[in-house]
Amino acid sequence: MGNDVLFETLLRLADNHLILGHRLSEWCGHAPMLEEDLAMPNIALDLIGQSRALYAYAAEIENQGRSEDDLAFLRLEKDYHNILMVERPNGDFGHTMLRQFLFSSFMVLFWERAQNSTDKVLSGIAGKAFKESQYHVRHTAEWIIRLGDGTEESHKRMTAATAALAPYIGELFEADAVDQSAISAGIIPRASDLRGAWETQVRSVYAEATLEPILDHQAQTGGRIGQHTEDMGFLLAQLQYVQRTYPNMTW
Amino acid sequence: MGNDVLFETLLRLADNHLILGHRLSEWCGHAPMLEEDLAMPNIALDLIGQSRALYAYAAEIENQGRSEDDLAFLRLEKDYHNILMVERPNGDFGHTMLRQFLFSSFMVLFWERAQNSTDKVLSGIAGKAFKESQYHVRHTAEWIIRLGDGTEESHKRMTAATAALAPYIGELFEADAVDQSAISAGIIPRASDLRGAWETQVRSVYAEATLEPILDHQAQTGGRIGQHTEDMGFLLAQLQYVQRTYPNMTW
Amino acid sequence: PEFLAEFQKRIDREEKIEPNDPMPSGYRKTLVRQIGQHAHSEIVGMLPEGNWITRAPTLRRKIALLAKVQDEGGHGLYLYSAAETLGVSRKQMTEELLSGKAKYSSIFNYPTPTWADMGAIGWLVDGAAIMNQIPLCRCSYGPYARAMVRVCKEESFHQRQGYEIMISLAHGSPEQKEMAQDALNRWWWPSIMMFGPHDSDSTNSDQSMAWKIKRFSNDELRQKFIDATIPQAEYLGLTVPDPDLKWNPEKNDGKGGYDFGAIDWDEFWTVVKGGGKMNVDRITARQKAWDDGEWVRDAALAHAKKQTAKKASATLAAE
Amino acid sequence: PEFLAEFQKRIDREEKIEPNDPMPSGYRKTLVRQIGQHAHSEIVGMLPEGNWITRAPTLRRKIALLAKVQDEGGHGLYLYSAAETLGVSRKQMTEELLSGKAKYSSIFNYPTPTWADMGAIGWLVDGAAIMNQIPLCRCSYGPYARAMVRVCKEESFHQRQGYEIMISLAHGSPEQKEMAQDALNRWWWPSIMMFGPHDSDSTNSDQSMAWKIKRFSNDELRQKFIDATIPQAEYLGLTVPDPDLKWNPEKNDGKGGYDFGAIDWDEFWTVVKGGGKMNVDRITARQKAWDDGEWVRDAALAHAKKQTAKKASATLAAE
Repeated sequence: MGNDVLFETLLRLADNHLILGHRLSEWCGHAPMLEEDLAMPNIALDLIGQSRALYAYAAEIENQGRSEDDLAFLRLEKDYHNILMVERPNGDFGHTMLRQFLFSSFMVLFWERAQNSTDKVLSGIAGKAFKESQYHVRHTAEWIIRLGDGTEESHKRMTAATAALAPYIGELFEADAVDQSAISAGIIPRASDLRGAWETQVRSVYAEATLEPILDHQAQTGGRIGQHTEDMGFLLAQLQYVQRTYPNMTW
Repeated sequence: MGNDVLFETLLRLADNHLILGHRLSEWCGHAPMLEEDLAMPNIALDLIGQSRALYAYAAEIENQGRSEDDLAFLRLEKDYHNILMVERPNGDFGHTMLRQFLFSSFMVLFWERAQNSTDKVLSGIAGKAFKESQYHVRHTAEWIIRLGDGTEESHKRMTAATAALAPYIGELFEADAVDQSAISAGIIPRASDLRGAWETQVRSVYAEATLEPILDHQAQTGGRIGQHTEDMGFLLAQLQYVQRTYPNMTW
Repeated sequence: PEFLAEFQKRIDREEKIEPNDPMPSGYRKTLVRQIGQHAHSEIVGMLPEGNWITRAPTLRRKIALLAKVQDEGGHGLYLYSAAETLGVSRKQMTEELLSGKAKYSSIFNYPTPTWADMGAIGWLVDGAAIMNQIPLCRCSYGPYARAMVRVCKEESFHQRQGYEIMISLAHGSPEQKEMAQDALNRWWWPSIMMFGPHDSDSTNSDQSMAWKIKRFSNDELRQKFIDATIPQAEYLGLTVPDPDLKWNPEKNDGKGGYDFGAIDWDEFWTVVKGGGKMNVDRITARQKAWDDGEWVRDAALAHAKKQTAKKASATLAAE
Repeated sequence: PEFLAEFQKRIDREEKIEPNDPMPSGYRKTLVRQIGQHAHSEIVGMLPEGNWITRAPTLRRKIALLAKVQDEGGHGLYLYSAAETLGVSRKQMTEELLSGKAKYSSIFNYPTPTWADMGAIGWLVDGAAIMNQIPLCRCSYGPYARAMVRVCKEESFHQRQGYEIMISLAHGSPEQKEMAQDALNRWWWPSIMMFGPHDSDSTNSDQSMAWKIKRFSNDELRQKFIDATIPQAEYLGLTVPDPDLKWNPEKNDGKGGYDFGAIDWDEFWTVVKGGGKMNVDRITARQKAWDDGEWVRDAALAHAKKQTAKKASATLAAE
């Protein structure tokens, strides 16, 4: 396995975390209650922090003189390789919580196993991220239950969120040739192996939330190879604004 | 009067039209009815067309090798000298129509007199723009009346729009030292001279629309010298996206 | 049956059928479905290109794009009007679009991630649309045929405009060339699929042919499109993403034409059935515009009623 | 009157007043107003900086900014809790903020057009806030004083962080330096005004001093702030936008200090009364968050009730 597989693997993970952290950070100052104005940035900080560690390591592996910020801010849209779920617009608070719950429920399993990665740096990142993800799952699961089994309106909204996010679940468990190489080399766990545990976890929360699970919807994919939904361009226009407007400066 | 006054005068006019055209173009494909999906782009096309003629002429006057597109796309936020009204977010359809009505009611008077500008190029631009503005006023006035004197809800929304836009009226009639020079040189009409006719026009439409006019609210200003509201940065992030991401190319 | 035969004779004499003429209910139904679908395609088709209006790279391109998207709205309007002559209202058609009952061209369920997509859509999607639409200018139903004459004139302008964007990119910087190639890669096969299933799998085609609603088969039009487009791609210096593409001098009765690879019909049906990247977003955007606009439409109606009432009482008072 | 005298004695002995202690209604009212206003300032203060979270230039800066804005939310939470000990609910305070009945610091009605504003706010606005707040750590009301201890610790971290952003810019490219100077130009006077009207024009100050809610006068704190900040501006190589600024060795009882120009109180009052560039947008943003969040708060409440009912019936069944 060449460094390029490791680099691409780190980049995908980093992009997932940066973009989802970005989306979550859009809520800051606009949450339904002050407690969530603290909780959502908390999660966003964890995600962006994880992305930073991953970009820094990816930059090191690439060894082409690019920095963590070059990777985070100065690529073209097609070179961001995050899954589609994380770039989807926030929707309402319930939609945001459900997206986070679905993602973090996956990541907690992923990071748990990645602690045994043959790559020692990644296994170190995984150790910290695993603990953080546990909190993300706990916090969001509580909201799924509260909102699913809350009022008639909240139940309706959560049902809509369930349907809206269903097409973006499948991509979590995909593996293309790059992933396969990384899995074979013991760098990352095989996502499809995590599906069973993920479903058990998600189904139990949906059940408590009195929500009908839609977990096997036909999957939207393409994120891994940079084929995004139309929302991505607008997200990048903001993310990259300063770096693009004032190139080659130190901030 | 130096060329710098003419340049700055053209730039301010151009920025007003580009930014308002940009805002209006955001509606394209999302209007309340198909007829308005044609009418709003029509007005936006006129506005952006006017801005293009003005930027092209400004670039010529500046004579520093900058093109119309360099002026339109490659300045920093503080170098855009449009009034604040035009950069305000669209709000609902009624808010958009009212903003356009207030602006175009001013511009129709402005362009009418600017046909006699001592600057022959500007007077030519004014001739075309005058005719176009007459349509803008007519179309938007009809909507103000329809919505003001429509349903209870539409009346309420228009009342809210009236209040929301009131602080941005005063800036239309301002004149700083640059404007004074341009006025003295006969390049542009004195905006304050147009206020009477503008108010008569606006009051008559508000009356027919059964709306309470708020025309003398304390004015928000600063646009002329590049001091914008926070929405401007996000607008520019989109406007400049391609030019900033792929510098120095031909499109 | 006697009426049907009589109607067919009119069709065969190339007479135009007009709104008040008697017509078989199948003919009416086919037209309502097809014109409605066509109108919806124009309306939904505003979205993928509308996506770039606020980000167009120059003033000239921004103006051209805005005008183009507006034209598409205009086409929608002609077409809804043509459909209305058959006794179905725009509101009804809109509701069918939003509920998913009525379809629109599947091509608009692909996203437009780059500026080059504005070129590729004009060049390929409008190009394919024109192939489909030119014969419709001679469609047996008068209002539809006349609407299509206007539409086609504008579409061919759009197509040239799109191709011109592609030229700028393909002859531009390496980044721009790559952007153009990437757009061609993504839009080629979906454009090829715009002609619909192979003739052997196409339902309803024969009757539409007989009624002269349709004048060429899907495969005939597809072949014409490919033959016309390959030289354009060559001029751009771009590679059409089909390794099986090959000039075949035997084709088209010896005039020559291109052989091409197998079409991935699974993808086609996936997208038709709602699995495209943008299906949900497209309908969501239209639904939002419709919902957000309700108070405006209600107010316009209420105001019009007030005006009518005022006029009536003024007339009464004057009598 | 006897009670008032007794209360004053406790204050004079520097005893902390606690929630359940008897207190004059004026004391309570003053505190509720001040703590509420302070809490609202933290909450509204999230918006001008929140404006740059999605556009921060590096990962490090993005993380720091996000954490900072989150801290402000945390301060809001401590302060609302301190106010609640005086018998006013967070909901009530929020409604007073939204209705305009309760005020917040006027400084947050200025916009943040550039990244340099993230530096200037940290350096100047947080700097001025700390000057105001450090004495509040010794405020006579216990819960407020304790909340302020936590707030001050974090604020001084924020201030250093802001100043560090200014250093990067002021020592950066010419564009960055210009951006830093422009931010200083815009934030200098509003920061100076944060200390409120001159002592000669300040109402209620004497009573607050006597009650040891306030420990220094507006002008004293303002002078301290200016004296501390000018050397920092000099280190940055930036020009403070006050031509009348001058070192005066006589000031501060001969220790020396800066003379400064006349403050534009008209602007101050304009912004306080709602005429700032962002007043309306700030309240609109808070109102929207509040309205959009209603269904969430309702659902949380409904769910909690269901859980309580379940537990109760479980307990009943178990008996």
